[in-house]
Amino acid sequence: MDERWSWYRQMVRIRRFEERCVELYSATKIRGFLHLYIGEEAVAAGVMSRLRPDDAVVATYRDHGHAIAKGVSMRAVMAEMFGKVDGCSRGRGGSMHLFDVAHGLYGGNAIVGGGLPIAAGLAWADRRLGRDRVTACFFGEGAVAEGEFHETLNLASLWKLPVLFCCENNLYAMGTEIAHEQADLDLTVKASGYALPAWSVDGMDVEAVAAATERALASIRAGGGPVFLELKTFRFRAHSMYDPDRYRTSAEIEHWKERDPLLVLEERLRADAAAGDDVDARFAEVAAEVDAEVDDAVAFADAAELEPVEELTRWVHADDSSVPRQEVVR
Amino acid sequence: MDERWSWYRQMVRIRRFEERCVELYSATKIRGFLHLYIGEEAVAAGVMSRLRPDDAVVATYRDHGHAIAKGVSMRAVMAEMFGKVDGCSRGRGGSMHLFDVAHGLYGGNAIVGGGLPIAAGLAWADRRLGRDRVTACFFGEGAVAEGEFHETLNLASLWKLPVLFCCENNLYAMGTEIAHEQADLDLTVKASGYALPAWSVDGMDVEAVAAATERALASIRAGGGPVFLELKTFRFRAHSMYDPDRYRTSAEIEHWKERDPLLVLEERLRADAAAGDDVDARFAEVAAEVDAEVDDAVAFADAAELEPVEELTRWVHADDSSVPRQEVVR
Amino acid sequence: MTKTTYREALREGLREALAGDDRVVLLGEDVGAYGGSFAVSLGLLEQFGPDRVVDTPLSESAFVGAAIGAAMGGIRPIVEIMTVNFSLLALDQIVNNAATYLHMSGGQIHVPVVIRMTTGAGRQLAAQHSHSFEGIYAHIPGLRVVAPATLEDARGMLATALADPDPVVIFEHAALLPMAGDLADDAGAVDLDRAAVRREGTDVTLVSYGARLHTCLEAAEALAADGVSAEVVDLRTLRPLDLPTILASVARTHRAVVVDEAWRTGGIGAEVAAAICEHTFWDLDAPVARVATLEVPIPYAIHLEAAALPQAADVVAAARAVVA
Amino acid sequence: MTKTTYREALREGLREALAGDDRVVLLGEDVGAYGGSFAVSLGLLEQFGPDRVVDTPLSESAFVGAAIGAAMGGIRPIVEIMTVNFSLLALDQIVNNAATYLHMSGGQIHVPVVIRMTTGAGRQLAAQHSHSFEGIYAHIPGLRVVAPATLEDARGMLATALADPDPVVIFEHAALLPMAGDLADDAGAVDLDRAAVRREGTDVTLVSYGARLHTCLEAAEALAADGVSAEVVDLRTLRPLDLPTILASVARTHRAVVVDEAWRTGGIGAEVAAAICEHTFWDLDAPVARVATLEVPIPYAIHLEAAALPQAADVVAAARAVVA
Ligand SMILES: Cc1ncc(C[n+]2csc(CCOP(=O)(O)OP(=O)(O)O)c2C)c(N)n1
Ligand SMILES: Cc1ncc(C[n+]2csc(CCOP(=O)(O)OP(=O)(O)O)c2C)c(N)n1
Ligand SMILES: [Mg+2]
Ligand SMILES: [Mg+2]
Repeated sequence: MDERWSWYRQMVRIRRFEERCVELYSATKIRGFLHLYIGEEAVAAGVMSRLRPDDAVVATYRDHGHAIAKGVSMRAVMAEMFGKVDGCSRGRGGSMHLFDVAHGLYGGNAIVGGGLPIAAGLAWADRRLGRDRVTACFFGEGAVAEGEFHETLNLASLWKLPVLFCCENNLYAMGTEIAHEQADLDLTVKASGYALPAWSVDGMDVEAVAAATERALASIRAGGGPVFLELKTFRFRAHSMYDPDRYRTSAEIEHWKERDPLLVLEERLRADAAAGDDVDARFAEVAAEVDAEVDDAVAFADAAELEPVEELTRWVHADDSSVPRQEVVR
Repeated sequence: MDERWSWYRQMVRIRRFEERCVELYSATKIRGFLHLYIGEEAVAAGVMSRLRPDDAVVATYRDHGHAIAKGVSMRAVMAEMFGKVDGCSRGRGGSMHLFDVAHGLYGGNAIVGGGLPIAAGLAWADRRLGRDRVTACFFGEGAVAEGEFHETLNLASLWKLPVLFCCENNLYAMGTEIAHEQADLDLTVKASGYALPAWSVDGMDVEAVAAATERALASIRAGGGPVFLELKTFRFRAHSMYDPDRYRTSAEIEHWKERDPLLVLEERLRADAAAGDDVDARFAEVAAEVDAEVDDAVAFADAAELEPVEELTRWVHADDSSVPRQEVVR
Repeated sequence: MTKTTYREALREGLREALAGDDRVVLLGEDVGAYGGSFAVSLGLLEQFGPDRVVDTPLSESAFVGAAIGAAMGGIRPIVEIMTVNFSLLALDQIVNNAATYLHMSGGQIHVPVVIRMTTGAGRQLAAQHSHSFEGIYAHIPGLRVVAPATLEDARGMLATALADPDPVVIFEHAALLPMAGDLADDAGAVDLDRAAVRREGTDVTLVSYGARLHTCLEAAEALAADGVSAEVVDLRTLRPLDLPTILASVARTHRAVVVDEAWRTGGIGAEVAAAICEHTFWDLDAPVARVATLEVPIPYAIHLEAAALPQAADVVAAARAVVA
Repeated sequence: MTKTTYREALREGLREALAGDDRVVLLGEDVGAYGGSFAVSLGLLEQFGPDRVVDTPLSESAFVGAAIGAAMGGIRPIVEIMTVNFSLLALDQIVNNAATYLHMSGGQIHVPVVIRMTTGAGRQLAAQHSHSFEGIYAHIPGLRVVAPATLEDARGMLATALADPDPVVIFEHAALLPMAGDLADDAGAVDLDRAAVRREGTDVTLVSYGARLHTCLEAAEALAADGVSAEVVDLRTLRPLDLPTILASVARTHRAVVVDEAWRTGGIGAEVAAAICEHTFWDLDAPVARVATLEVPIPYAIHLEAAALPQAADVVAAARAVVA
């Protein structure tokens, strides 16, 4: 199963990248809010493995995993978090706003629920322009309580838009557990109220995620309209680097760590191994390769330039707008 | 069945009142937007007949029926629409904003969906203050698409608030038929996604409405949390006096008129009648009494005073606020 | 020349836009079967079909957001919000997404969406249907905000807005819809960059936009009878302000009255007044006066509504005080 | 005197409010188990329990609307919106309901709700977490809008806001949360009606509020070294503006610089500048200057964010130009 190795590599890339981010945050190379995806890697890796390169993705502030799995280079992501002009958003967005349209990444949105209408709109444009493309929209279970969730699922279903709604249910919205957030804990019941297919998936199992995505995409591409996936997962780290994580017990976290998506996959890879295969050596090889990639990204970000301050007022309006650019000097 | 007669009178009161409003609108005594409830009277009459006088109501711009059935005097409602200071909102609100807190009417809200969070809040305050009160919140099926519907039903269900959600499904939101508004036409399915009881009721049958309300109130008062009622009804008139009603066929309207809630009830009253009872005479008697009441309301409204312009800046802030009142003269 | 109305001029602008470019779509609540809540889009569904003239559910945030996303995706949506009052429900999408994506993405994401809405009072619709929140939009970098006050602009601003690479918000004043007049047969796109001097004068500049332009023109007439020559400037574009045109006028007249229908505190009038003072301070012979709506929620009763809104008499009084 | 911080002062204000009146509740996203997104309400859930310190779902419109309804129903909710950026999602409830019900109902419905939110930039949170939309709120009749810039005000404004019969919006500046200093042991309610002169001076008045007050104080220090004596006025209340205090200062100094963190066009600074010009025109020796945030979405990169925000050096430069 070669694909297992490719998923594994992808997930290790996200994990190691973020572990490095933690260090770099402490070293104040990265600032602002930093939301880690550690523990949830199987979701991005699984979904993206079934999207086509030109399919679109709308993500949230917790978007490193999506960017990396969608093909954005680690260099561009790391430089972004360093606030450098070579970052994927020229250092203007930071961790929460990774954009790379060339790779189909229509940004991390930091307003909870704010990306959902955007995803519906992208999909609507695709249909009108006859582009055979699906937009995958990621959001947390906390976002399900927002009005935008409701309005967008209804609209997308009514208009049969090619959107894959990916709800990353990690059981907490910052410090609020899902039981304080949702009247009905089964999110697929709610999603079904919009007359669309809604399935619950083990988000710690990359293969289950990929399989569900494949089924959903087939239905969407066949014109069946949007599909809702609830991806049951857990974040191993605090909500953001600011969060002391007072609201969860270590027992709960440890319990979920037993289902670490990397462990789950490592076990399968071990089981796959033919007698004599040195799986551990391959794990170490992947780790070394990924570490080299992360090192390279950090070196690149470190060496990259800052955007000149004169450029600050560029792209408030398009370059070809008649609106005059402001001078930066006040 | 004395109550049948009392429902009947209530519905006739609303019907005749509004028929007079149409004339008065043409005569430019009433201005602004005027949304008629004609055809939907069984809903307000049925629900209100089971509410207690001190229960609270939050209504929409289509609120004459609710005000009258909740006990607000026709005089106060008519004077409001005439823009007079003796109106229930001192002429400041007009048809869309009837307020009468003494009768538990917390206003017609003219932002579609805007009243739902308010109703939840009233109910929350009641619970915190230990007041045994239910808040009935009315809105159309169009409002079900708004984010406020979703957010409020979730919140009310989570917090088990004493709210009766009354969705007046008249199949159209202005000119938009429900099939263009809702991905799933069965609104109780959607409402059930919030883990609350949700029933569909024949909104043309006042007794069915009253019975469902009674059952719902029992559950709410017992601490069971909110209940959602879908009241299937139809408006016989255009959306508002501005609306040429281009989007419905007369066949559809005629079809629904066969189930005119007044006709439905008249038939039962005829069936109730003992031999020798002159039911028609009683109908005529009700009509005459109601017409007299409407005449009186019109005369009252006509004779009433306008609010002095000097008062215009009163109640921007409370009378005991330290914020100075503005002068009216600019 | 053809006799037409502001409403029809808006409609012809929409018709032309839909006819001229397949990527253009019109969406919003009741733009289709109903014909538009103010009958602006009447007949367009019949002409262009339900794929181009799209009735949306009552979901301001989602359908405005979807229009923003669709613009990002390469089509040219014209999205109608019935009134600016309801637009508060979509404000997050407009401010946090439409206005920021281009800058925040480092120039990658263009959002050529056109957002139309009615604004204004004067029809006894009371406190949830009568307010003038254009100032909120004019505060937001990344947006272009315009307000047609004439038939030409009602007819022509849409085409220019659609050609603009960035989000444009168009405020149509509901009380102007029945305004009738003549329009050139070849009327079409108009620029969005410049304010317009609608009447020349020498003693005082009246600065306004939308329905209150006509209040100012009425006031100027009354002032003329009195020997005061008022110049009337129509802002046309509320963001960015065309300061050169405004300041040139004030440099000539040395006096200004700013008139708008928003509440005075923090309305567009505040910005215009502040900018005039900032730039032409030494040319001014009197402080800039403001005439605005009284700071109350607009009431239903006609005499109260009228008292709340800026009337020609108020403008005349303010202008007289300024030239005194 | 006790050593404390702005954050702790806010917390003590909340604690006192909850302890003093059973009708008071605190609600919002993560005010409870998490301790408040900025740790302001840390420990209050433990002290007052989940009926008084209430975690809400992510539903800004519904929980702010519910707080408004609850205030109508007789309890005294303090509702926290994490940041003003997200408050756009609740703006309809605040503007169309909280601010209008009393007037529109003819005096029947009182809405004594307190709405707290953080505002401001300076922490590299980029374009969806850093904006200063206070001006939108200050435009709305029916609201009272305040912004504590000092420990005393952080500690005391809440009590006064709760005692107010009308809706009050409190803007807490996120960058001030760690600000440390001494607070009187008996610190408590402060008035909400008056602006405060935070430093006296004779040559120029610097008008500001929130975090930018401290920028002005820093600038005043630098100016003093240069022989320019700057008076610094802290607005404190953004609606209604305390014009008498502002105007009295400008009448003394004859020059003013208005400093705020919103975008210049149509921000609160515009209103303050316009009002000063209107009322003290003949006393002014120079046009009122404005120092504001550059009109861009706030970027993440630290050098760009710093360049976008008004800094003490900008205030100094503006003040020098005004007194020149
Ligand atoms: C509209 C809005 N409200 C609040 C916030 C603050 N906030 C950021 S993330 C978050 C929790 C979101 O939880 P969830 O949707 O479950 O996503 P997760 O962080 O768990 O991935 C909150 C409350 C915000 N960014 N936007
Ligand atoms: C937020 C908002 N959007 C749009 C409108 C304009 N509008 C008023 S009533 C209405 C239709 C509402 O339909 P429904 O909820 O079904 O109630 P009905 O009028 O049928 O009773 C619309 C679109 C509004 N008042 N508020
Ligand atoms: Mg979550
Ligand atoms: Mg309806």
